[in-house]
Amino acid sequence: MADIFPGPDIFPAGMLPSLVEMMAKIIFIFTMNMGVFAPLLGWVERKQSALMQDRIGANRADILGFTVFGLLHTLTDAIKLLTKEDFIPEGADRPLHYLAPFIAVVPALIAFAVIPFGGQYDLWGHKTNLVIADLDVGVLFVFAVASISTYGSVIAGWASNNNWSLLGGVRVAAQMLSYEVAMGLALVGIFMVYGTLRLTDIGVAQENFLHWGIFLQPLGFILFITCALAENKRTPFDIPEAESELIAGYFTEYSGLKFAMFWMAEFLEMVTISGVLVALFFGGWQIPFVSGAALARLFGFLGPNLAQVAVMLVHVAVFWAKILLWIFILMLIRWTLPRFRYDQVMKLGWKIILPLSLINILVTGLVMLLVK
Amino acid sequence: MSGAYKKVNRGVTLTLWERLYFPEVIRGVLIAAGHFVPNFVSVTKAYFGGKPSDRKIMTIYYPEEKPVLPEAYRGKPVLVRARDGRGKCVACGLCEVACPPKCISIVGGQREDGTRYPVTYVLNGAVCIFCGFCEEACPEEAIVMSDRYEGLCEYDRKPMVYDKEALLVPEEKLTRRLDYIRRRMYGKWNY
Amino acid sequence: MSELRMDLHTEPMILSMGPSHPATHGTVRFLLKLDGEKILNCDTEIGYLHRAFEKHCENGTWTQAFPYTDRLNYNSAVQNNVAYALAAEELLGVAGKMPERAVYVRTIMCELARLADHYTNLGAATLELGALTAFLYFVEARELVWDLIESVCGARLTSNYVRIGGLASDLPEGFADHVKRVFATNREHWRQFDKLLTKNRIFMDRMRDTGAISAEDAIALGFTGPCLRAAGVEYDVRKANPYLVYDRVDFDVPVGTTGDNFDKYLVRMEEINQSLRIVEQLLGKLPKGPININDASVRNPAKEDVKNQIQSMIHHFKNTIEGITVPAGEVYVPTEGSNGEVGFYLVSVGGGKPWKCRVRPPSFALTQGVGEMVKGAFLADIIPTFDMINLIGGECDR
Amino acid sequence: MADLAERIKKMSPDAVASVSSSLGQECVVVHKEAILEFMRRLRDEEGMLFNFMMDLTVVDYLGKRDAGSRFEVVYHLYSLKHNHRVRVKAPVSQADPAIDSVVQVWRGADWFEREAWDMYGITFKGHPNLKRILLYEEFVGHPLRKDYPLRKRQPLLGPEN
Repeated sequence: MADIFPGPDIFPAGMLPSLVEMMAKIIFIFTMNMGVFAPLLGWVERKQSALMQDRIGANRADILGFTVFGLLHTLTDAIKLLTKEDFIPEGADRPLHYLAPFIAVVPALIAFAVIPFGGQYDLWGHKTNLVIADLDVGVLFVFAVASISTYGSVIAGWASNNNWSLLGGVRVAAQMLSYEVAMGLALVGIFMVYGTLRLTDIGVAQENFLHWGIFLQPLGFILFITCALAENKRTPFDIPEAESELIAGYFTEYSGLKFAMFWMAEFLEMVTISGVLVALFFGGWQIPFVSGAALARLFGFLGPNLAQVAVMLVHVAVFWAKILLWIFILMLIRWTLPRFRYDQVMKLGWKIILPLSLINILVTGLVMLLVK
Repeated sequence: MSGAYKKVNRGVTLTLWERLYFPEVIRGVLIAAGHFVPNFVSVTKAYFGGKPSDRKIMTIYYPEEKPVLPEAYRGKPVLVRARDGRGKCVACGLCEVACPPKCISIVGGQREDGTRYPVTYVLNGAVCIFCGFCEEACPEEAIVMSDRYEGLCEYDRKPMVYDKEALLVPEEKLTRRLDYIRRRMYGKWNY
Repeated sequence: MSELRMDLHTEPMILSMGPSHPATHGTVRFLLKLDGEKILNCDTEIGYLHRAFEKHCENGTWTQAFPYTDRLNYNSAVQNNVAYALAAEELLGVAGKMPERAVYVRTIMCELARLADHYTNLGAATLELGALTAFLYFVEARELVWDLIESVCGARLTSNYVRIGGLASDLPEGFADHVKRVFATNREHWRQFDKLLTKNRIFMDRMRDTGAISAEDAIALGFTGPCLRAAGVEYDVRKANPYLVYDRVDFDVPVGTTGDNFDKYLVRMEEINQSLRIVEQLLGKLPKGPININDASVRNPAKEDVKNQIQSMIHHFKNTIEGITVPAGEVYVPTEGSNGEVGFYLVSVGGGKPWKCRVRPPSFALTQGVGEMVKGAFLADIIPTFDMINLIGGECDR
Repeated sequence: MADLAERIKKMSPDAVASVSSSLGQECVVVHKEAILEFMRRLRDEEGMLFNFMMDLTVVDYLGKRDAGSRFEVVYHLYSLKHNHRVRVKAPVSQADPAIDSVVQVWRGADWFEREAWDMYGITFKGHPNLKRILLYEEFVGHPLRKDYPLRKRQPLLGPEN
């Protein structure tokens, strides 16, 4: 039995408290992402785009007369997508067609395991670290998992036996490959500056405001955002599912629950990307100019343990607030910019962003040498 | 008068600053946010007690708020019922002839006091294109384009064929349109 | 690269960008032969919105043709009404005797219709390139112009406003300051489109050097309107042979240089400004007076006359039942629609029904050029190219 | 402008059957055999330069004229440089409704001629692919002819079974 379980360091003596803590964190992240954020983003996308475009937006679905600003529309979406006929086109590769959405959704969720949504606190003598898996390869894990979701889209495009989805699938493959390379290189600057890949250490290093990633790596930030948008297939890089060209690209032949999966995958990826963005460039759970210790003294009157709980809650709240802010900005970009053409995306990816990220690495190296 | 052919300046040379994609992402986002913030404020203000007119948004909450229709609006054609309860239509058949898609059919008759009236007056609402030619042709101002646009669609065509009873509307309700016709459309000073 | 292609066995993919496709917002079908994303050959198939316009007109009286002319270029219905009315009045020989106010109001409504059409077209183009917010700003500007048209004609789209020998109704009270209010907001919107799109690097990459056509090809294919002017040819019917009161108004006509989509976009954006200018000048000098010709054999007389004078009643009944008796003859009157030259060729053999009522459809000639403009381009280039010629199903298929 | 019609008559007297001008518009009636050569000269002659073929349509004078010239193919031409217009008419008989195609002169005539074939049944000799443009291939008859009844029903198309 022992060889099945991974090494002892994951399960120190007295497994029960750390197991409970692990499960609590997983449940918290799963409910926050899958339960709250995905449906919430459906509503945010509708309401925000409406207000941006001088419209009113969703306000009709109501229970007992309460429309709750249209929030119930996401409920109706869920009901609609669950009850719709789950249609597999004739001539399509049935198992692959069925499998593709799962390959697209699951990685988006897993990638969030590495992102710390809070610092280190000792509650009743038990040190907790608010991250599900505190891997020291941190960011590389995110890239690895993100590239798996590419397979989901490509298989969906190939298995649907439809010219449009085939074109969509080909475009997904080309775009994702070229931008994963660029995304990886864009973040090398951050690793050089903080000297580690472990996201929690980067979070701790960003305690003082001036050490936030965005100030140390502005060019890296711009490149990363562009590649993240391309990874997430959102405008202006949404050429795989360009409505006006390829009808709905690789998920043209999907309906019902499987379509909801692709839709969910897109939102989850957006949350994950905002998470990585906030964790690396905007100080994760840190509040500018207010360090964790200062907060603990502020809540001192509550007694040591409760103070730590209060600080933890504040940090988690700040983290999610930053993520919401970034989702708002990503949505703004989504609605205002026109879409690239296929070859322009490739040209931008290989000819502009890749060389720029290499230059960024060079410059960071030089600056760090001078500083040392 | 002056004014001639003027070259359009396509040479919109992008400064290096604009050649980068990023600045005009910011400009686009700022314009969109410029609409978002005032709308967001005005919607929340209107929601919590403010009047709907506080909203600067273009669209309205349709069933609760109705759009303001201009006088010239051409809705469902209706027969005018005079104050004494009798329809003004004398079954002359001009509207039947003037209607381009031929959706009106009349069978005329005579009352005992010698005045003519339509025994049956059928207007097929499914075929009518709301062009207003019947109103223009009618010498008696008996058929008029009301400003009714709601409840005209049905799930099958039979109820859309209106008979005389479904078309008759008392004159008091149509004064706005009747006086518009006299003032703006077929009045003497228009010639 | 080419020798690699030699032994690589690839055959082109046949793709039908069918009648119901998000980008063909008219109803048109492109049969594409694709080599990967590059278009080898594209032949266009139209006719999905054919409703026998001419057969209808030949079987109705001269006045009953007006609702059918609304449905030609349904984005700018009033322009078709005016074009048909001008041709019919030319045949009747009353073209010169039209009252001043009627001619001014017709020009104003033509320019408002042109505004609505350009807003719709540019909006649809930005929508299909992905900039949804810009689309809705265009739609908002169009909504305000449609309110203006609705307050005058009674309907936003199917205006049915012009009659042979005059107009259906006069301008409502307070029309001038309603126009002032609308144009103020529309100019503000115009600045926002310009800021959002004209210097937008992505928009320019998509529009520049795609769907280009040279001046000679444009003339050979029969292009007219903004697409011809974008190719650098200086031809606008309002300037070449002015009709209505276009010779008493000063306005510029924008002309492009290379004829690609970006030029067509700039030409249409500038034409919006010019139309705003024209309407404001016309409202300034709008004369008082009647809007219908005082000749009962052409235009139905006033309702009181019909009741009181036997002469007017006879004319009213005859015009409605048999239609206006137009003397035998044929005429072709060109006017500048928003897509190009809209000319009506009317043939009359005497009597109340037109013998032939032919409209010269500008988007018919423009759609013919799509196959050439798109050959060798990418699949994604069809979208801006097809948008910028502004195919209107009703006008192209008649 | 009446001299324009005269100049056209002098240009090729054999092709022109008659010349007229009504309501200020020039109109030239031409024999259908000489149409291609005549149109090429109209486009290229120095004084003419009709580089736009604005419209091509057909008028069916059933009952108004004898069968010999029942149809009339009407071309509307416009010259950008001289800013003048002309209407060229070529009568075509009911027995042999065919005329040379002018696609070599103006490429734009391609679709207009296909529509004329579709609606009136006039065949244009030398046209690259003369098939129906507005109606579907299996449509029987030419609807805009005066002898085509208004309420005629077409055979239903459907799967063979």
